[in-house]
Amino acid sequence: MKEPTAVRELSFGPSINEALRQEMRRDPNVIVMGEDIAGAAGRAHLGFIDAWGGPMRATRGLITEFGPERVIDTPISEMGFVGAAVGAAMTGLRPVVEVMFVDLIGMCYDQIANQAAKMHYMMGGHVKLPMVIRTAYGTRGDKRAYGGGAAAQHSQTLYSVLAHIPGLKVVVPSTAYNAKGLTIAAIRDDGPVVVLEHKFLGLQAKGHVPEEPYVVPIGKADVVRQGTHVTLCAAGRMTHLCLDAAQVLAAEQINAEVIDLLTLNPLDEETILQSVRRTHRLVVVDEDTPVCSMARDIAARVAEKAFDDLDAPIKTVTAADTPVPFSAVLEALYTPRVEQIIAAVREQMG
Amino acid sequence: MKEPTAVRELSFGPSINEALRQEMRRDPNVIVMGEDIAGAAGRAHLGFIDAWGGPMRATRGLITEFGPERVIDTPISEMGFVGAAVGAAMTGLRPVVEVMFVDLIGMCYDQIANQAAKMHYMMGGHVKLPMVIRTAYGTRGDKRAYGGGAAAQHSQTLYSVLAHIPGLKVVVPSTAYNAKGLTIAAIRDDGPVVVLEHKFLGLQAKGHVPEEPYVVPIGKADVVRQGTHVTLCAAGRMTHLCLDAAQVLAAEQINAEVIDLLTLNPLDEETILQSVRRTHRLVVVDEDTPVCSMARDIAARVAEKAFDDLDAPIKTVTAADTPVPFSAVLEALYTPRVEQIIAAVREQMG
Amino acid sequence: MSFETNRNATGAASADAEVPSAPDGEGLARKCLWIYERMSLIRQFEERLKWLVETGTPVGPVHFYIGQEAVAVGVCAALEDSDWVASTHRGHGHCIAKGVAVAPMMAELFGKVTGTNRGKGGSMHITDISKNILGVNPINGAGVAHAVGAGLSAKVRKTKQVAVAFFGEGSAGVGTVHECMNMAAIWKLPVLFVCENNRYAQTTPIEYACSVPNVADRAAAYGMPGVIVDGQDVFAVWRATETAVQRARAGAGPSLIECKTYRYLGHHQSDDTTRYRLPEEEQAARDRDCLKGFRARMNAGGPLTMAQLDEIDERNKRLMDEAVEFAKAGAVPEASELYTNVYVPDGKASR
Amino acid sequence: MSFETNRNATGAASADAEVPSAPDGEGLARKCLWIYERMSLIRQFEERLKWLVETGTPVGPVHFYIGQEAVAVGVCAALEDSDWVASTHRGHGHCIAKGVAVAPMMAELFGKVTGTNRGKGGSMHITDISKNILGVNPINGAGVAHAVGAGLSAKVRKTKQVAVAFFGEGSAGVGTVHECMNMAAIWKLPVLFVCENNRYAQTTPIEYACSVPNVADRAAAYGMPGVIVDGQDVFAVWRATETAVQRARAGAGPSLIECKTYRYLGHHQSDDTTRYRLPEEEQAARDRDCLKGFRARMNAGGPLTMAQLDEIDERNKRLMDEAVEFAKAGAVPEASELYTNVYVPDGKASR
Ligand SMILES: Cc1ncc(C[n+]2csc(CCOP(=O)(O)OP(=O)(O)O)c2C)c(N)n1
Ligand SMILES: Cc1ncc(C[n+]2csc(CCOP(=O)(O)OP(=O)(O)O)c2C)c(N)n1
Ligand SMILES: [Mg+2]
Ligand SMILES: [Mg+2]
Repeated sequence: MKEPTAVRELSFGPSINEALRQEMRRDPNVIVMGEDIAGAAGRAHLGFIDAWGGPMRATRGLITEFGPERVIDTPISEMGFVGAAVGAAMTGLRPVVEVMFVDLIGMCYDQIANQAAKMHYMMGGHVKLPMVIRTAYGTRGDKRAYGGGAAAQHSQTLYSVLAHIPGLKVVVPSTAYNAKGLTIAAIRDDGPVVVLEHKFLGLQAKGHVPEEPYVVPIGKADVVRQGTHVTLCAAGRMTHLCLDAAQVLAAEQINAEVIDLLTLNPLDEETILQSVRRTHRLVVVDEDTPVCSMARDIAARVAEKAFDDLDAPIKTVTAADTPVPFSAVLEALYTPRVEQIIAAVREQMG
Repeated sequence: MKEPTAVRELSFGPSINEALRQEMRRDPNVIVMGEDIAGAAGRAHLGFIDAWGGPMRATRGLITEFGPERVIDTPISEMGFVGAAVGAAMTGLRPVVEVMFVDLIGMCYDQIANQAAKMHYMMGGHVKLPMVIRTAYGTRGDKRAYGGGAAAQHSQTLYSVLAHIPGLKVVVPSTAYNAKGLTIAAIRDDGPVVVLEHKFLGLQAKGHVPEEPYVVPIGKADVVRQGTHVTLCAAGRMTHLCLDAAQVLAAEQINAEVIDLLTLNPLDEETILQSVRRTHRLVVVDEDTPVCSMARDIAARVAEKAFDDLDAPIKTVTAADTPVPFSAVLEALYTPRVEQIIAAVREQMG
Repeated sequence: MSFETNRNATGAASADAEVPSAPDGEGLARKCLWIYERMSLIRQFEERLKWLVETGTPVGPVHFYIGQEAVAVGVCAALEDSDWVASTHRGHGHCIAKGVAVAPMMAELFGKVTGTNRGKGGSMHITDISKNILGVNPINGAGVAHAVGAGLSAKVRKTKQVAVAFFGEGSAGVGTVHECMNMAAIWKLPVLFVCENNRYAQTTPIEYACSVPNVADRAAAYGMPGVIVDGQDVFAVWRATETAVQRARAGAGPSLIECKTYRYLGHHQSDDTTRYRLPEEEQAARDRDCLKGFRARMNAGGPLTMAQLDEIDERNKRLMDEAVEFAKAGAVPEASELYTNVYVPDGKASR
Repeated sequence: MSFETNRNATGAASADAEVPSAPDGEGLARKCLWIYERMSLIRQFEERLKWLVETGTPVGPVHFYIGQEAVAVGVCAALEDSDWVASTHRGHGHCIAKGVAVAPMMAELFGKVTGTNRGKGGSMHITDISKNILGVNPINGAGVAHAVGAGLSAKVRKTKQVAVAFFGEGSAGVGTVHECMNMAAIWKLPVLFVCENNRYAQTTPIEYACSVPNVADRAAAYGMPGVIVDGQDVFAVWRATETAVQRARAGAGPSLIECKTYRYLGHHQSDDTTRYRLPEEEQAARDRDCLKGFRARMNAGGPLTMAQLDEIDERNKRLMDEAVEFAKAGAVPEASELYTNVYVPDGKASR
């Protein structure tokens, strides 16, 4: 007997795990590959299998069901295996590769930005490229260095350099629910999709996740809180900061609408514009550093297209324009904070 | 006898060549390295030396003066030699590396964005990193496929993914004069600087270049045309498009100010803001694709900081949000055009 | 008579191959016809393109394959249609050898919608995926990874296909190639690493850029066989490839084949080879021309007559005339094409 | 008595090194003292850090070096202070071996301004450039390129320095390493490629991820000497390094030294080794512990007494007590430090 789906809760990693598992069951051409995504590779004969499962444990257990031919641990060779995924996607597979941390895209940026993203266009539309790149990003930023404190090369958000590239879809789940749905959507998409998974969503992401497979559509933002005075928009863990800010603001009779972007590219401009046309104010919150960021991208689009609707300048709240510092006190200051969002809104209202 | 400096004209490549040569004379720790930057490597004994000199011929002739120990042709190993430049810069040299085309930064993005850009910060300020990365970018975009037509992986602008990275300075010369001055400034800078050199500046860039070494300061934009009705701002070849547009607009009594950004990061926000506070209108022109672009970055900053000064929504004119197409007719449509700038201004004025 | 012109990476060079006797007489004649057809067609395509460039046709940057025809054709002679090939910036020869029609290829270079890539790719991306080509690819080393992916795909889907990665000796310096050889070796993928050693990467000679005399010397670093082949001898290339293909299809893993060859012309259309190569060297290479060599062998008792070869040349000339006509007649893309094919599958860019 | 425990990559293993006799008695005693001081200090640093982690001190992610001490110390025994070292994510041992003081190291892990990097780097960037360390660097393979750059710098500036690139056997899969070995070889740079083969990259065993049994087997692919050394034997490592250093300083180019070693603990502080390693294997490695081995050799006629070694341990224990006190006492960075050191030299971020 199945327990009623309405009450089943999952956290972030397990919901992605379920998405991968269900898609691998549905389609034998779906494979997963990456460093230590199973772990203890080649050691089944010693009784070892499935030793790790990636930083989010999202691939744990897949090898016991699907075997080492479809759950492929790789050497440390990001350019090589992301490139191999491109070739595999051109020849009948639907590879899901894990780049352990988004900070490592510098090792394989050519295969992502020059190859995967452009192949369909360069070939005049004559090839599909159904591949997914999953990667972990973000800081903890709340003064507890445990789990955070990974410093300048293991804590970045960096998604703006992915969203910049035409041809690449970039999605950022914020809850277990949309993580499963976006992952499934990404796998079913016939083009390359990057899925950015925040390392420290923790309890915030936990929630109801239906057992059956479902799709959260790529390219659609989600109005996760309705409001009238100001629009807050964000992605990933920042969405939860916006919700926290909205709650504080509510006590001051400021009624904030919160939009969870979910997809950075192609961006759901319409949902944002519609909201701003009602609220007349926008604060964009972004965990990435500010220069050429999604925050400023969105601000520029809205400032151009809804110029006459704006009652106050659009504010952006982003990470500091610095590398990610190690020290817990600095990391906490580096990362966008609820107070900053609240201050930005108050400034707009006052 | 020297000819009077006032009349000496140089074009783009030779002015960079002179900058490199003079700095190499001044400081024996300045070296240049890259693929085919001299050419015919190791063949002096056969009478071959200096066979190529890079896509802009900017390094031609250096090996005959400075020898193969300071003018170093590399194997095709971008990650390796850009990384070697990082190590060389930490240990007493001032390397100037050439990444043949900006499209190739995907091969070495980790060494640029994770290593060079962050080293000073990660080490708590205890190390300098005097290195320069020179790279060619851009399309011709004027329907003549010769020289253009390099398609999706050899025609990009891509500088937004460099400007995004805190710690990296990014400069874009537009004339032979500022190319020499910015290159010298980049070499003398104690941190990493990327210099983006447009492939097709041609005659537009040619002009008076003093023979003595001089510096065009990094971080300062240049008001290259004064105007009162609208501010146009751009970098590299796009600056010349803005000047062309301004000339056309002048005939309609629209007096455009043109700002040549010169440095993308750190951006000279002040010069732009001051101009917009006078003209009340801004069009940002950018050869890069629009998402998370410099164009939108600048638009967002100005829309926030000069909100009340704006009489019309800020417009951006950018490359199409597509890979660079091969066909000459499409490449011409892909690249920003003077008519688009003019149309954007007219819309703002009307 | 024997195909055995290969030498092991550590072995000594053997004499030129003689005219082959196997497969059986008739099969061999058919194969020789096929080989000559394609070698001659590549040569004619490139000669015609060179003429077009020199007379001012705007075809964008092109990297001529002239001189290296025996490599592409010798390799493809050992492949099935269903096998995969990943190409390089110097890719016209690989495409023709794998069966792409020259008319849409030429139309692509003219930037027409009738081109293989609807005019969106040009020389550096010219491809026909229906011929199982993973792309002509001007990022050095990038295509090697795609071939490894195709090999992985064949293994996972149990299709018995093999995948060939062409790459230049200069591109052997790229880290991706190392990563790929290691991965293909540990997973025993059906991949052939075919290094076209034409001695130069742009103007840089291999003896400067490579730490060992032969790229094939590196095969041992991946525990795979490495052979050196006379890349001017199409039979030698064919036979070496056949051996590697058998090994790959049997599940025994990848091989590295280094073909010693030469590009007659500059790196691209505007490169001046006299700045880095001796005329004697160029002449010596031309003296060992693969087409001439092929003719000489047929003349010396091979299964084809000179008349048959001349007829092929004539036919190819007509094919090239038609290809240029086709290319000229095609329409340039509509403006709207700029925005199509950005995303799969809905085909719309974000504006 | 001899240092000769190396074997060539293709040669057979030799017996454990005996207690060395050269250099002369007094010099040797001093060297042995130095070696034990540093090996013991690394061990104590890491043990103390492990205890701090286990008792809840927030030091961020850490990769313990315990078990591998003989590699870092053996290598640094053959270096001058002016020689360069590029480290990895598992870098505490390299830093201490090269002479970085443990107090500012510990302060760095505590995120204090008194840290080596002013608290901005943490374990994965802990460095003291004044000790000629190019950085602890958690991007696999990245530091290898920095060492090549330092070697190039030494060659251009004619300083006679050598540069050591430490890297794990897992990181040997990274393409950068290939590019770097090739470049160092063709330019005959004074670089030592020191592979610390501890058999695992996270949970991935080398026999899965590497296409040849030994990383040193790849030296031939770059025309450089490759030796395999017992990485538990500090004298063997020292001697092999000395040979490579001589070669490098003589201008004869790079070498590859593969040290067979073992990490006793998990990949990082929260890794569970029982999911991929047999307890017998772990025990066997611990049985060949480099510190125990060193003591045994001194006991069996070496130049140091057990009392001397105990005294060193005691001194190091005090050093570690002081280091933790120092780390605790330091101030956390001011908020303004977030924005300093972004750009060289003006030290200001853009806001
Ligand atoms: C990663 C990368 N680096 C540099 C270039 C510029 N480039 C194009 S072709 C070429 C030389 C390639 O030489 P080789 O691999 O020997 O092939 P060949 O041209 O001889 O066929 C170079 C350096 C590039 N396209 N990609
Ligand atoms: C380029 C890159 N890929 C992946 C990682 C994640 N990662 C960190 S350490 C490690 C294993 C490294 O193994 P090895 O080189 O053997 O060093 P060891 O940890 O054994 O000292 C991996 C995969 C990384 N830091 N950098
Ligand atoms: Mg070549
Ligand atoms: Mg290891």
